Amino acid sequence: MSRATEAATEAAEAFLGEHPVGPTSDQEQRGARFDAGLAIVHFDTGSGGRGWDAGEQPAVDEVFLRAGCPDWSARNVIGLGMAAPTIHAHGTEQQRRRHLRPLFTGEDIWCQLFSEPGAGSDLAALATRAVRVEGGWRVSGQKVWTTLAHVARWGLLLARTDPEQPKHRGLTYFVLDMRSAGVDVRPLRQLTGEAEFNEVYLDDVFVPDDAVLGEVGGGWQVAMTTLMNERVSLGGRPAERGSGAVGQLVAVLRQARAAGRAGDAELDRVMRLWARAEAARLTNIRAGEQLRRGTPGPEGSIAKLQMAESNNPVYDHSMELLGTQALLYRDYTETRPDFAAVHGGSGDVRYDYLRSLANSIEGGTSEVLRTVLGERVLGLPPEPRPDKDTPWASLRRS
Amino acid sequence: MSRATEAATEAAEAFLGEHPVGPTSDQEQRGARFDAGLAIVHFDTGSGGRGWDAGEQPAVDEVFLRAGCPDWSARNVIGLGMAAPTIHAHGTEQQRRRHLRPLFTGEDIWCQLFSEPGAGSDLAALATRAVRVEGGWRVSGQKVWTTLAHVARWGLLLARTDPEQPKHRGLTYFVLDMRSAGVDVRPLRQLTGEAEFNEVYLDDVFVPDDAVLGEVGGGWQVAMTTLMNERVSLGGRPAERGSGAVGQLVAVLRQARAAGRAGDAELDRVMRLWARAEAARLTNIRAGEQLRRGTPGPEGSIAKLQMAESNNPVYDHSMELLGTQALLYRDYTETRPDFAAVHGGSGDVRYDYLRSLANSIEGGTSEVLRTVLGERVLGLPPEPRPDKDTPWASLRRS
Amino acid sequence: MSFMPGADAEELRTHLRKFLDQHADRTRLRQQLDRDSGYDPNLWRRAADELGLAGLATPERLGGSDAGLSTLGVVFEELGRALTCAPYLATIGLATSAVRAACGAEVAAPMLAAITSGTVATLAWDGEWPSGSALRLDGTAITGIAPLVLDGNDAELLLVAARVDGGAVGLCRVEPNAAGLLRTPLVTLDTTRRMSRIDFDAVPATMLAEDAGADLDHALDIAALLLAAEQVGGAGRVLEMAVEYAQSRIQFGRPIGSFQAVKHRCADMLVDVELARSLVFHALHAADADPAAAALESALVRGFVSDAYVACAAANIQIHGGIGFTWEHDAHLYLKRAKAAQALFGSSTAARLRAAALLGVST
Amino acid sequence: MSFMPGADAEELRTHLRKFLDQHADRTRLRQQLDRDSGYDPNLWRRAADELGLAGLATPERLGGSDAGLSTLGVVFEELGRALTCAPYLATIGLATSAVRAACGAEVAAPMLAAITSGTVATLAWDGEWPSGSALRLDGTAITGIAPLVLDGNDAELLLVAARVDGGAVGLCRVEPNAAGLLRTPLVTLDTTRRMSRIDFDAVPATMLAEDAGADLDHALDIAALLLAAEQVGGAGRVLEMAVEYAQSRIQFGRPIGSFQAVKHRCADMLVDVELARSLVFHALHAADADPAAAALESALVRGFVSDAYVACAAANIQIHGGIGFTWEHDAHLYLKRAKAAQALFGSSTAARLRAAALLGVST
Repeated sequence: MSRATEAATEAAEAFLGEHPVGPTSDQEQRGARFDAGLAIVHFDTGSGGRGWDAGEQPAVDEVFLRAGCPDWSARNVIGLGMAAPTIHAHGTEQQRRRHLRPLFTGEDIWCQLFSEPGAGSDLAALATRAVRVEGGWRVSGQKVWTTLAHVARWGLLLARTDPEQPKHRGLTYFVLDMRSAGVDVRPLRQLTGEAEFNEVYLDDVFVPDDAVLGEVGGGWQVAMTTLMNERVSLGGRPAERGSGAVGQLVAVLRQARAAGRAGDAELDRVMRLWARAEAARLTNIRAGEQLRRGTPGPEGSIAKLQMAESNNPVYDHSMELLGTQALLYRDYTETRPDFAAVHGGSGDVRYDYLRSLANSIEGGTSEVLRTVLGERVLGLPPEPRPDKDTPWASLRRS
Repeated sequence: MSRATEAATEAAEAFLGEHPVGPTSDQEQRGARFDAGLAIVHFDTGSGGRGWDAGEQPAVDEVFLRAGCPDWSARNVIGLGMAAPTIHAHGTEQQRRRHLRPLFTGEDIWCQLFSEPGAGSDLAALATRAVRVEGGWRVSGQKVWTTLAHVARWGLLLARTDPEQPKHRGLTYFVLDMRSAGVDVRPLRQLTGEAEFNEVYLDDVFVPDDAVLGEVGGGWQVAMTTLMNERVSLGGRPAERGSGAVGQLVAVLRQARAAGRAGDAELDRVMRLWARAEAARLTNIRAGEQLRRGTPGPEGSIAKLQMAESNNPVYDHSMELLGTQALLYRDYTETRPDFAAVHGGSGDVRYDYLRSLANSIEGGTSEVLRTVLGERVLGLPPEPRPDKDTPWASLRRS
Repeated sequence: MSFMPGADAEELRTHLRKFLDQHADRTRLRQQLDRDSGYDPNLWRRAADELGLAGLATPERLGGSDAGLSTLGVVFEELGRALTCAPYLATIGLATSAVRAACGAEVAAPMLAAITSGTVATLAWDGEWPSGSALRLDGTAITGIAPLVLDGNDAELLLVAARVDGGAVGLCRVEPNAAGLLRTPLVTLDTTRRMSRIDFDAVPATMLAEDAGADLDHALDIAALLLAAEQVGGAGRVLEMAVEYAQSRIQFGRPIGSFQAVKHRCADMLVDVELARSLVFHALHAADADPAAAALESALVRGFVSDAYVACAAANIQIHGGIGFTWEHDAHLYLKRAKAAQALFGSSTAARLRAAALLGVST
Repeated sequence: MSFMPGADAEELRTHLRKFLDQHADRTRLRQQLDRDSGYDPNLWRRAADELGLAGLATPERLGGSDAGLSTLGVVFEELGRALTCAPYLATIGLATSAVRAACGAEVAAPMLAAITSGTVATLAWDGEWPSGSALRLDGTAITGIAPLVLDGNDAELLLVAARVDGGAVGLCRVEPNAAGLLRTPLVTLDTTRRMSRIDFDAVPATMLAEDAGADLDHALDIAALLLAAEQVGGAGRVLEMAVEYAQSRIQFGRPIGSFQAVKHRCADMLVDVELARSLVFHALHAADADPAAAALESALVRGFVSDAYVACAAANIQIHGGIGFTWEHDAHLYLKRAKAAQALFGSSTAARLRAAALLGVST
C-alpha cells in the first residue's frame, strides 16, 4: 500500500472515529463525510473532496463499506457515476454547491436524459428542442431509456438549441428539475417484465438560465464527460476471481454435473467462458491502475466491450445447463426497481439471461465500441461521414 | 429421373457405344464428344452442346466418368469453368469455333488474368492498360493469383482501355495468347511451400482486335459472366454426406480417441463442425436444383460463403486432434502443381490446414460475399460509394 | 428428387400464411397471451375445418390427409414464423405421432378422428425420454408427477407414458377431469407456449399400448423434427424483422443496414437460416422415406437449428437496439420462443453427442 | 501492487526491442530460416553478453540476474514479437527451469553458469509430461526415443527425463556426442523453431536428480507460461501488421481499415491481445509470488492465449488478403508459430479441462 493510500485510509478511519455508524442517519453521516472531503476525494475542497489522486477513492470507500455504511452506487448510479463528475468539471460554483452535497447524501437521485427514440447510437442527432425565452429556455421532446427517472429529483438533459448548426455543435447541456411542469415520466417495460427504464416526455418545460451546464452550444463537450464516466461505471469495479456471472455459471454447472446432465463438453465450454471473463476482470483492474496513474489507456474500453459481449454468452450457457428449468420463469409481473443492476447477479439465471441481452446495447452498442477501439485506439481511418458537417436540420433521420 | 435426364443418359451411353473408351486417345475421344454435342449440353449445337437444359449436364458427365473417362475439371478448371461459358455467352462465332473445342479436349489450358496487386476485392480498380495501336492493342501491367498460368495456352484478360471513365466502364475483355512476346509468367510461392499460383507480367504485349471478347469498354459485363461461374465452380459439386474435409476430421478424431487424446469436448466440437458442413452440402444441392429449374436463388452464394468459412475451422480443429503431429510438416520444397485443389483433400491435414487459410480470400473474400448477400439478396442499402462514378484516373488507389 | 417441399406443400403454405395473417396477427397474439388458455379455440377449429390442419397427420380413411412430414414441416415453419399460440406441437407433433407409432389401428382410430376434428391432445411423461418415464401404472391407476407437460391444461385427450407394474413403459390414456389428477399451469419463459405440471395420484387409466417405449421415443424424435421446422420459421421471421428495421432505421445520416457491422450480421443470419432450412427439410424428407432415420436425423438437426434460432433472435434484438429490448416490441417473444425451444427436448450438446453415437463417430 | 511488469522490466523491453530491431530484423530472420542450425550463435552470445539474456533465470551468485518470471515474460513477449529464431524457450524456459526446480545447488551451479554464459540447453522426454517419460534409465544408460525435442540438434547441454530402473523419473544429463545417441532434425510446421527426434541406444548418462518428476512437470508449467508470453508478443505484432496494412491498403477508393468489417475485426484482435496480456502477466506475477500457483495458472492461460494467437494470426492473413498467403510475406511465419505453439505443450482443450480440475470446478 502506498503512503498516500495509507494516509487516505487513516483519514477515513479518523472520520469514522468521530462520526461512527449508528448514532446519526445514513444521510446525515454522508453529509458529514461530504463536508469532511471524504466523499469523492479527487474533487476540490468544499466540493466533497480533498484534491487527492482519484486512485485513493477505493481505499476510502473500503473503510466506509467495512464499517457498515450502505453502498449507494446502484441506488444513485447516475448521480454518483455521471452527474457528480460532470457538475464538478463543468458546473459553476453555485451549481456545485447546489447539487453535489444532496447528490452524495442520497437526498437527490439523478437520471440522464440523453437517448431518444431517434437518437441511440447516433446520440448527437437528438431532436429535443430548447428554445430561448425570457430568463431561460422552453424544452420539448421525448427521452427514452431513462434509468431511475421515476425516483429522480434531477436530470442531466441534452437538448438542441441551434438546429442550423451541424449536429455536434448545436447542443446545450442542462440540469433539469424533474418536478418542473411539463415533465411526464412513463414506465418503459422491458422483456424481463420489469420497467427498469422510463420514457420521459418534455412538453414546453421551462428551464432557467442558471440550469445551463457549460456553454450554450457546448453541450456535446459536456456530454463527453458524462459518457466517459458511464463507460467506467458500466465497466464495473474489480471483482474477485470466479465471482459474478461466471460464479453463477459454475454453480449451475455443478448442479448439472451432479444430475448427470453435463460432461466434458459442457465443462470445456464453461472453462472457455471462465477464462475470458477472468481476462476481462484482470483487464478491468489494469484499466483502474492506469486511471490511478493518470495514464488512462485503452484497457477501459477493451474491458467494457468484453464485459458487454461476454455476459450474455455466460448466461446463455447457464441456461443450457439449467436443463428443463430454463423453460420456466420466475414472474413477468411488471415491477419498477429503484436501483440499477446491469450485469446480472439477481440469483436467478433466467432473469439474468434476459437482462444480459441489453448489455451489448446499453452504454454504447458493441458495434459503436468496436468502432471507437478501431479508430481512437488503433488509429484506423473513419468511414466517410457526410452527416458530420451538415446542418442538423438538413440531416436524414429516423 | 426426369424424361429429359433419361434421354441425356441414353444419348451419352449411345455415344460411348460408338466411341468406347480405349481405342482412341482421351483427347480424340473428347473431341468426338464435343462434336456430338455432349460436351457442355446447354451450349448451342456446333459449340459442343445441344441446347439442352444445363440441369442435364451432371447425368451426362456421370455416364462418362463411370465409363472411365478422366475428369478434367481440376486440370483445366478455368477453361471449363469460366472461359467456356464466357466465350459461349459473349464470343463471336469465330471465337467460339477457335477456342471451345481445344478447350474441351484439354489441348488448351486456360488461365484468368483479372486480379492485380492493387485490385483484389476491388477488381474494377485494375490498372493494366491496353492502348489502341494499328490492328489491335498494346497491353502492359501486372496480374497476380493466376492459377495454371505456367501451363496455360490462353488467358482471360481484363484491361483498362479508357482511364477517364469511371472504373467499371473503361474496361475491355481480351483473350490473350500466353505465347505472345512480352508475357512473363513467374511462380508465386504460397505459405504451403507450393507455387500453385503465378504472377504474370505483361510488357507491351500485342493483342489483335479479334481477341476482344464483347464490346470495347464493356469488359466489366463480360467479366461478370466469368465471375458468376467462378462462384459456382468454387462452391463445389455435391459431395456425399460426411465426405471431404469433415471426413478427414472424423478420421483424425477416431485416431485421437483411440490414443486417449479426445473426449466429449472434442466430440462435441467435431459434431458442430460436421452439422454445419452437412448443412452447407445440402444447401449446395439446393443451389444446384434451383439452377436446374432455371430459378437461381441465393442458395449458391450462401453455400459459397459457408464453404469459404467452414473449411478452415474444420482443418484447424483437425490440427488440434493431431496432437504433436501438428508440429511437423511434410515438405516445404517449392513445387508447381498443374491442377487446382481448393478445398483440401490432399490427405495431409497439415497441408490442407495451411491451404484452407486462402478459402476465405480466393474467389471473393468472405467480407465481399457478405456484402453481396446483404445487398443483393436481403436488399440492404449500399454504403456511400463515391468511387463508383469518379473517373478511374482520379481515384485513390493502393 | 428434391428434398425441399413440393408444389402442394408450398400451396398449403400460401393458404396458411394468409389465414394466419388474417386471423392470428400481432394484435390477437398479444390478446391471447393475456388469457388463461394457451390457444384460441375458434381459430383452432377454423384451422381444422378450413385448412384441415388438425388432420394432416391422420390417415385418409379417418378423415385426415396423411400429408407426410415434409408438408407438416411447412405448416410448422409457418406457425413458427407467425409465432402462433396453439397446441399444435403437443397435438400433432407429439400426441398424434405417439398414437400412430404405438397403437394398433382400432385403438388409434377414435383418437385420431377426434384430433382431426379439433380435439387438443398431449403426451405426459416424467424424464428425458418417454421410454424412461418415471410415472407408474400400478394395476389400472397412474401415480407420479409429470413436471412439464406441453399444453397440459388445455389438453382434452391426455396420453401418458407410464411404467407398467415396474416393467416396460406403456401408453395410457386418462380423463383430464379424473379424480386424483391435478393440473397446474406454470409460468413459462416462452409465454406463447404453455406448460403444466400434472400430479397423478392413483388416476384411473386406460391402456392403449403395452411395451410402447421405443415407439414413444420415435414419436418424440418426430416431434423434435417438427419443432425444428417451427424453429426455422421463427428464425426466418426474425431475419425479416432485422432486415426491415435495418432498412428503415437511420443513424449517422444513413440506414443502419448500410453499415457493414449490421449488413454482415444480417448476412450471417441469412446463412444460418438457410443452412437450418436445408438440414430440417432434408431430415423430414429422409424420415418420410424411412422412419428409422428419424432418430439420427432429429439428433443431427436439433443442435444446429436450436442454436441458430437463438443466435438469430438475439441478433435481431441487437440490431433493433433498445427498442428490441422492450416488452412492446415482438423481438423478445421470438427470443423466448427460441430459447425455450432449445431447452424443450434436451440440450443441443446432448443432441450432438447422440448424433455422434448414432453416426458411429464416437466409437 | 500491479501485476503488470514494472519499470525495470519495461526498460529491459526497450533495450531488447532495439537490439532485435538492429540484429534480428526481417532479412536476417529469412537468412536464418535457410540455415541448418536453428539460431545465430553470434546473436545468441551478444544477447547473453550485452543484455544478460541467458542469465535472467540464473541466481545472482552464479552470474545471473534472477530477474523473476514477470521480467522473463517481457523478454519472451519481445522475442515472440520479433519472431526471433533462438533456443530461448528450450534453454531458459525448459532447461533452466528444470535444473533450478530439480537439482541441488551444487549440482545446478555449473550448468546454470554455463547457460548464463551462452550454452544452449534443452530437456528431452517421451510423453505428455516429463513425470510420465517413457525413456528408461537402466543402470547408467538411457534407452528409448524422445520424438520431439526442442532445439535438440543445437543443444550443447542435453538434459533427459528418464524412468530410473522402472521406478520414479529422474533428471539426467547426456553428452550430445555420446555413443548411441542419434539426433535427427525434423521438418517443423513452424520453421522458426527447430525440433529433433532423439534416439537413445544405451547412452551413458549422469544422474542429476532422482525422483524429479514433479519438479520437471513444474518446469514444464513455467516453460508453458513463458511460451504464453511469447504468444502474446506474436499476437500483438500481427495486430500491428494488420492495422498498418489496413491503414495503407486502398480498395474502393478508401483505406480498407475504414470499412467496419476490417475495423471491427482489428478491434476484436485488440481485445484478444490485451485480454491475453492481462492473463499472462497476472499468471507470471502469481507464479513469481507462489511457485505452487504455476500449475493452475499455466493451465488457465494456455487455452485462451494459444487460441487467441492463432485467431489473430489467421485474421492478419485474412486482412492482408492474397498477399498474406504468400511465402514472401511474414504473415504466415506468425501463423505457423502460433499454430505450433498451440500444439507444443498439449492442446487448449486439455489445458482447460486441467484448469477445471485444479480449480475444483469439475468435481
